[in-house]
Amino acid sequence: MVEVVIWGSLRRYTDDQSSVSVTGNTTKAVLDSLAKTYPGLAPIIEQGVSVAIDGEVFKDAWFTPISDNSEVVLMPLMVGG
Amino acid sequence: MNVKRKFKVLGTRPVRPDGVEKVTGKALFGADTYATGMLHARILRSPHAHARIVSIDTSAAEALAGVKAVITSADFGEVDSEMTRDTMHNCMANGVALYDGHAVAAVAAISKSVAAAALKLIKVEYETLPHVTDVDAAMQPDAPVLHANRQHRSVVAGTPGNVVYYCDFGHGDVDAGFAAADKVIERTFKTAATHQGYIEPHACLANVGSDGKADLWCSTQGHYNVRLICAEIMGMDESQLRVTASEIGGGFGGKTTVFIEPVALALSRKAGKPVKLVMSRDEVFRASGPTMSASMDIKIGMNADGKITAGHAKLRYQGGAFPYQMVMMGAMSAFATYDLEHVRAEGWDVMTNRPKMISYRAPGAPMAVYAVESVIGELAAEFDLDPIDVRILNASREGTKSSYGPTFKAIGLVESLEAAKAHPHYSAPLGANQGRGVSCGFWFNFGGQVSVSMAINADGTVNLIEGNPDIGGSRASISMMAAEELGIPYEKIKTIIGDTASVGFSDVTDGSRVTFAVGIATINAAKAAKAEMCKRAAKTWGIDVDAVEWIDGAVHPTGHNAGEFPPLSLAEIAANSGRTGGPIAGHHEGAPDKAGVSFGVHLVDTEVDPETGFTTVKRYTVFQDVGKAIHPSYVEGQMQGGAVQGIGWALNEEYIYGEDGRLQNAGFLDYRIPVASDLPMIDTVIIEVPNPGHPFGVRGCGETAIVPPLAAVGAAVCAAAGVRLFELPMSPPKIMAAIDAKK
Amino acid sequence: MRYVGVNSFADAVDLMGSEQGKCMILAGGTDVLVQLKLGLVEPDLLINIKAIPGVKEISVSSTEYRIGVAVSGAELGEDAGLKAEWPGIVEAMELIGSTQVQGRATLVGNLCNASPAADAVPALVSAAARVEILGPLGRRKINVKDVTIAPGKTSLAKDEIITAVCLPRQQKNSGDAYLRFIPRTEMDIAVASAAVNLILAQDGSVQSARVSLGAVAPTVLLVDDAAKALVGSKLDDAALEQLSMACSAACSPIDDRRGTIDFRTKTAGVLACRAAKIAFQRAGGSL
Amino acid sequence: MSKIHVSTEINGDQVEFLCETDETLLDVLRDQLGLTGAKEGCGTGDCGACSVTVDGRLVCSCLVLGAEVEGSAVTTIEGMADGDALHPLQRHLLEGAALQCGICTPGVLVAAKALLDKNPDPSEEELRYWLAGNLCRCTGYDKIIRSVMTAAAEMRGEKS
Repeated sequence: MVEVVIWGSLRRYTDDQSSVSVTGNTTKAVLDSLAKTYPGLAPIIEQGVSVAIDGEVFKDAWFTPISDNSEVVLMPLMVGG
Repeated sequence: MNVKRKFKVLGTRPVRPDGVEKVTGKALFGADTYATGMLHARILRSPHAHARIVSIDTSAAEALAGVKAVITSADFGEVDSEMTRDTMHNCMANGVALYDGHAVAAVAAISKSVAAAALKLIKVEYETLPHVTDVDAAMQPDAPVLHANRQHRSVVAGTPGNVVYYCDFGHGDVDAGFAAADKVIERTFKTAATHQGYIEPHACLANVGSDGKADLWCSTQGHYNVRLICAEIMGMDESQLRVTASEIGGGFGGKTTVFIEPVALALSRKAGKPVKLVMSRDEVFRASGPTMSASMDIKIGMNADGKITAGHAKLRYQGGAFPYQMVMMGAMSAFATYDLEHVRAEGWDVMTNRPKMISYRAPGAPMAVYAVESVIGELAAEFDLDPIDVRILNASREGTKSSYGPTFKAIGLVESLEAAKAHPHYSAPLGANQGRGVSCGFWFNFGGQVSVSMAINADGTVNLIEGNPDIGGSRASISMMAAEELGIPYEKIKTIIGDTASVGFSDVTDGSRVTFAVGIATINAAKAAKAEMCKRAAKTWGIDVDAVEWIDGAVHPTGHNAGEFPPLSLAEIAANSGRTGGPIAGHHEGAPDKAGVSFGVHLVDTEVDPETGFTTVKRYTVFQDVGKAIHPSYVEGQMQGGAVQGIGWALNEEYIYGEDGRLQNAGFLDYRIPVASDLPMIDTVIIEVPNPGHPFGVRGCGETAIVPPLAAVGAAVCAAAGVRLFELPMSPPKIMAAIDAKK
Repeated sequence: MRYVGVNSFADAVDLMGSEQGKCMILAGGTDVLVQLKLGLVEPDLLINIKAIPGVKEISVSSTEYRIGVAVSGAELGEDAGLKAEWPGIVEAMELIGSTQVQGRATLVGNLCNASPAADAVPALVSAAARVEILGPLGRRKINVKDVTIAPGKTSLAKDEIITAVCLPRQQKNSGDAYLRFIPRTEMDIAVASAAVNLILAQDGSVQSARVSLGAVAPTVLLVDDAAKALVGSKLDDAALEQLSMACSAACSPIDDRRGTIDFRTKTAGVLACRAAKIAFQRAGGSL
Repeated sequence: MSKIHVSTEINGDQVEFLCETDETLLDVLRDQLGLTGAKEGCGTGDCGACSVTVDGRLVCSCLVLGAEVEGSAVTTIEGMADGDALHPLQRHLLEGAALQCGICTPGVLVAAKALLDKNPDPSEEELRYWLAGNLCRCTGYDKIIRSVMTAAAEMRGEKS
């Protein structure tokens, strides 16, 4: 299981948990199980999110490997100038 | 990865490849191209902040001799995606004019003067509606709502309709943190909307053929993005629309979307001729994206030793006439510079009757960091602590769990703070009415999609095509990285920006990503070309490819073949490429991540005239971790330019709206960007803590520099004037009002 | 819009008189072209007066300087004699716009644009400058002070044209100065401004003074009470305090994108004191 | 609307053109004569990107009517280099990385040259005030000022 940290305003879709455990060994797999387990997150994930894995931010990248002891943080899709 | 490696090209300061064209006036920017039979277009804009468009009568304009096309929103079709539909309706109002300057119709005519005359013949009947331009007013339950039912699901039920997005970041228990503090300060701040202020107005030349194919030349930070949006709006296949990015006269985020391109395309399609459309400066201010204005509550607790116990930010951003999501960038940045046990940042994005915001250099971060850093400065002063010491004590470092979630890898904030503290600037004496300010700043930096194609020419030179417009010297840094990787002189590389038909997709030039992402693609393209050249050399020598290696621009035999054959240089292999298997090239398409966050520290001295409130910036030094400076001059240039945009934001730049909801300062006369005589030299100290995510250690550097100046200048002005200010810009009337209030 | 270049002021007056539509004069053009660009004016006839003989000249007699209407700010600043005698006027003119604008902008243009914030006008008023006007009935001379009657409006008839600015020769032991406040160091319109012209008596005290203020009322003010505050003094603190109060009392500014009523009112007093000190030292006084 | 015939000299060449009465010199240079080095950043004399000289005097070409340059001598950025040899100002701005986007660069160069023609040894303050009408949004002016000062020193024959 991978522990995923959820940002505050999404916690209402995760029964107010700040982090949740889901299965998956890639970002895509983890996001899919997040959306499945917590359907409220599905539209957010569909819109596009970033995932920080062990401190490095990945923007909408499906196949980045994730191991069970990785630090995984869900983040909004970001823009810059 | 070998970040300690000795570089031959990186770190030198060669002349940029596009330089001669730019100093001789030959470089072609957005408005510098002309087509045979070209028409000139103009846009009619709403004089009202909010008005229903009852009717538009274009018949008189159409009847004017020389007018070839007139369009309104009726000339645009339906689009599926909500985002693109908003963009289209921002380019041309759909039934309701949502802000002063919103486009309502456009004409194309045989000359500029005919186009201008035609505009006057278009009769628009408006029914004015109540308007709102202030963020706090727009959040009131009785405020006029710009678009019904457009709230993002993040918004808590019952929130007034202009609030379109809500976010909440952080960890720990801020209430417990405040309870444990020796002192808690809570302040409310306001910052004005500012404009990116690029000197080149938006400009394009569109040519839609009768066969449905189209060419578009435009000034943009991302021509693939322009293609994506315009193809959808025009109902075209992407392959049928070729977009070429002109030289770009500044963008700073403001050219990451479209404002006029769909209009020019629609006019060209209707007229059957090429159409040139160039914004006037007045239009740039009224109808292209400024950044957000903000209203913010900041609460921070600190112990007497300077340790921050908790921080809580509430950010309310005003972003104009359409739904958007940008406050999250501010909420994530607000406390990113500090290692906090208890931290929370909430944000609300709010619609108003103003032009739709678009990214401006580290969008969302400068105002949030201004507010947080101002309170930290006030707390440090409260305990009589050195402001840099307090920041070092609390600074984020490798292993810090950031305020937005992830744990930082190697970062250079402490190094930047220590460099600032040790710098002679920090200990230099101050004169009468002078004050010193310091602030940290942070930006994420991105990677993203990128394509690079590299051809090794038979004469040993290299052509490189990439897909990101060169906004500040990136052709130079890309050429340098190619030269470094290939082991050939910089002068042998020619880098060009390809159009959308000549190289693969590339994301917009934003997020300080180009040197990082295009750099990685360039290195990988070079590696592919080198691998091919190794094969050719091995074949030439009749040995196995595993028995050769690439060293310093040449293939060498290795192992038991070492010394058996004289090495073959890139030029020698290239010269025979026609005989050894054909042209040699390398390419790379990818989406590199791990861009590496960047931190900076700014130090500034100001002098405030106690009788007029006039502020002079006396001395300014920028310290920034850039990972690895590829071309140090252009890195310094980013640091200097960002600092000066921040100075403008802090002191004089602002969108000023009247009671009527109309913009009162749509020109460089009264939208006051810094001029040469306002400034001292901007000193720079480059800190290099390599980004572990890049082969050369590169971090993005373009955006971070605009984040610290607001609070640094704010602290310096407050110290010089002996007052506290909580609002930007700190224009002279505001400074004098504070000084008078203190008396 | 029709465009005509004329070779004499008389031709200009004839054209202006016979024009049925709106007529504008092109001297420097730095206001007219901006207004055309922004669509603020739509003249039917534009008369270029730069080819009229003498308009680019500055002449000096024993009683006055006569400055041609097409003399640019840059040219004014290059006249060493004028600059030495009326530094406040030259500096005021040179504050207008950029170096590029200085290559074109003229004193008379600044005056006829009739902005309350015109930089050259307070300095001209404090110098008691006059303008020479030609109309169908002949020539007349009026004080610069009487040219502007409201923002954007002058007292000239439709068929009258200014033909020169006449500056008296500056007296011995006299000096002038002009200061304005802008939020930046350059490229802005005055938020408030003050010009002071002083003549000192033998004993070094102020014998007579003229103080004028810009951007704090619909037209440039000549503030008699401010002058009175200075006369007889050597600019001691009390006199300066009185000067400042008199100036602030005379102000009736507006709140707008460039400044507030309160800020303009106070700043006018501050600027008057600072300008007075400069003028005093230029007149040979010591502070 | 009848156009006005104008004969003038541009960068040393005799040139004739027809212009509308309200057409600016900037529009004539760009739209008719193919000289797009002068840029329109504002059209109101506030940014300096359209700087040229008319009879040796530095002006914004957006504030000059095309009709006004009859019989004048105009110089633009296109006339600055001597064939392939860059003017020292051009060379030093390049070497000093004094341009990022480059849109203000032609105007800055024309203005800086006008200053050095008049005053070969300006102070930093004089230079900053002279260039106050040339807006640059990218560089913070630092490298522009340094490069012009270096070029001026070289033009005076001083060793750098």
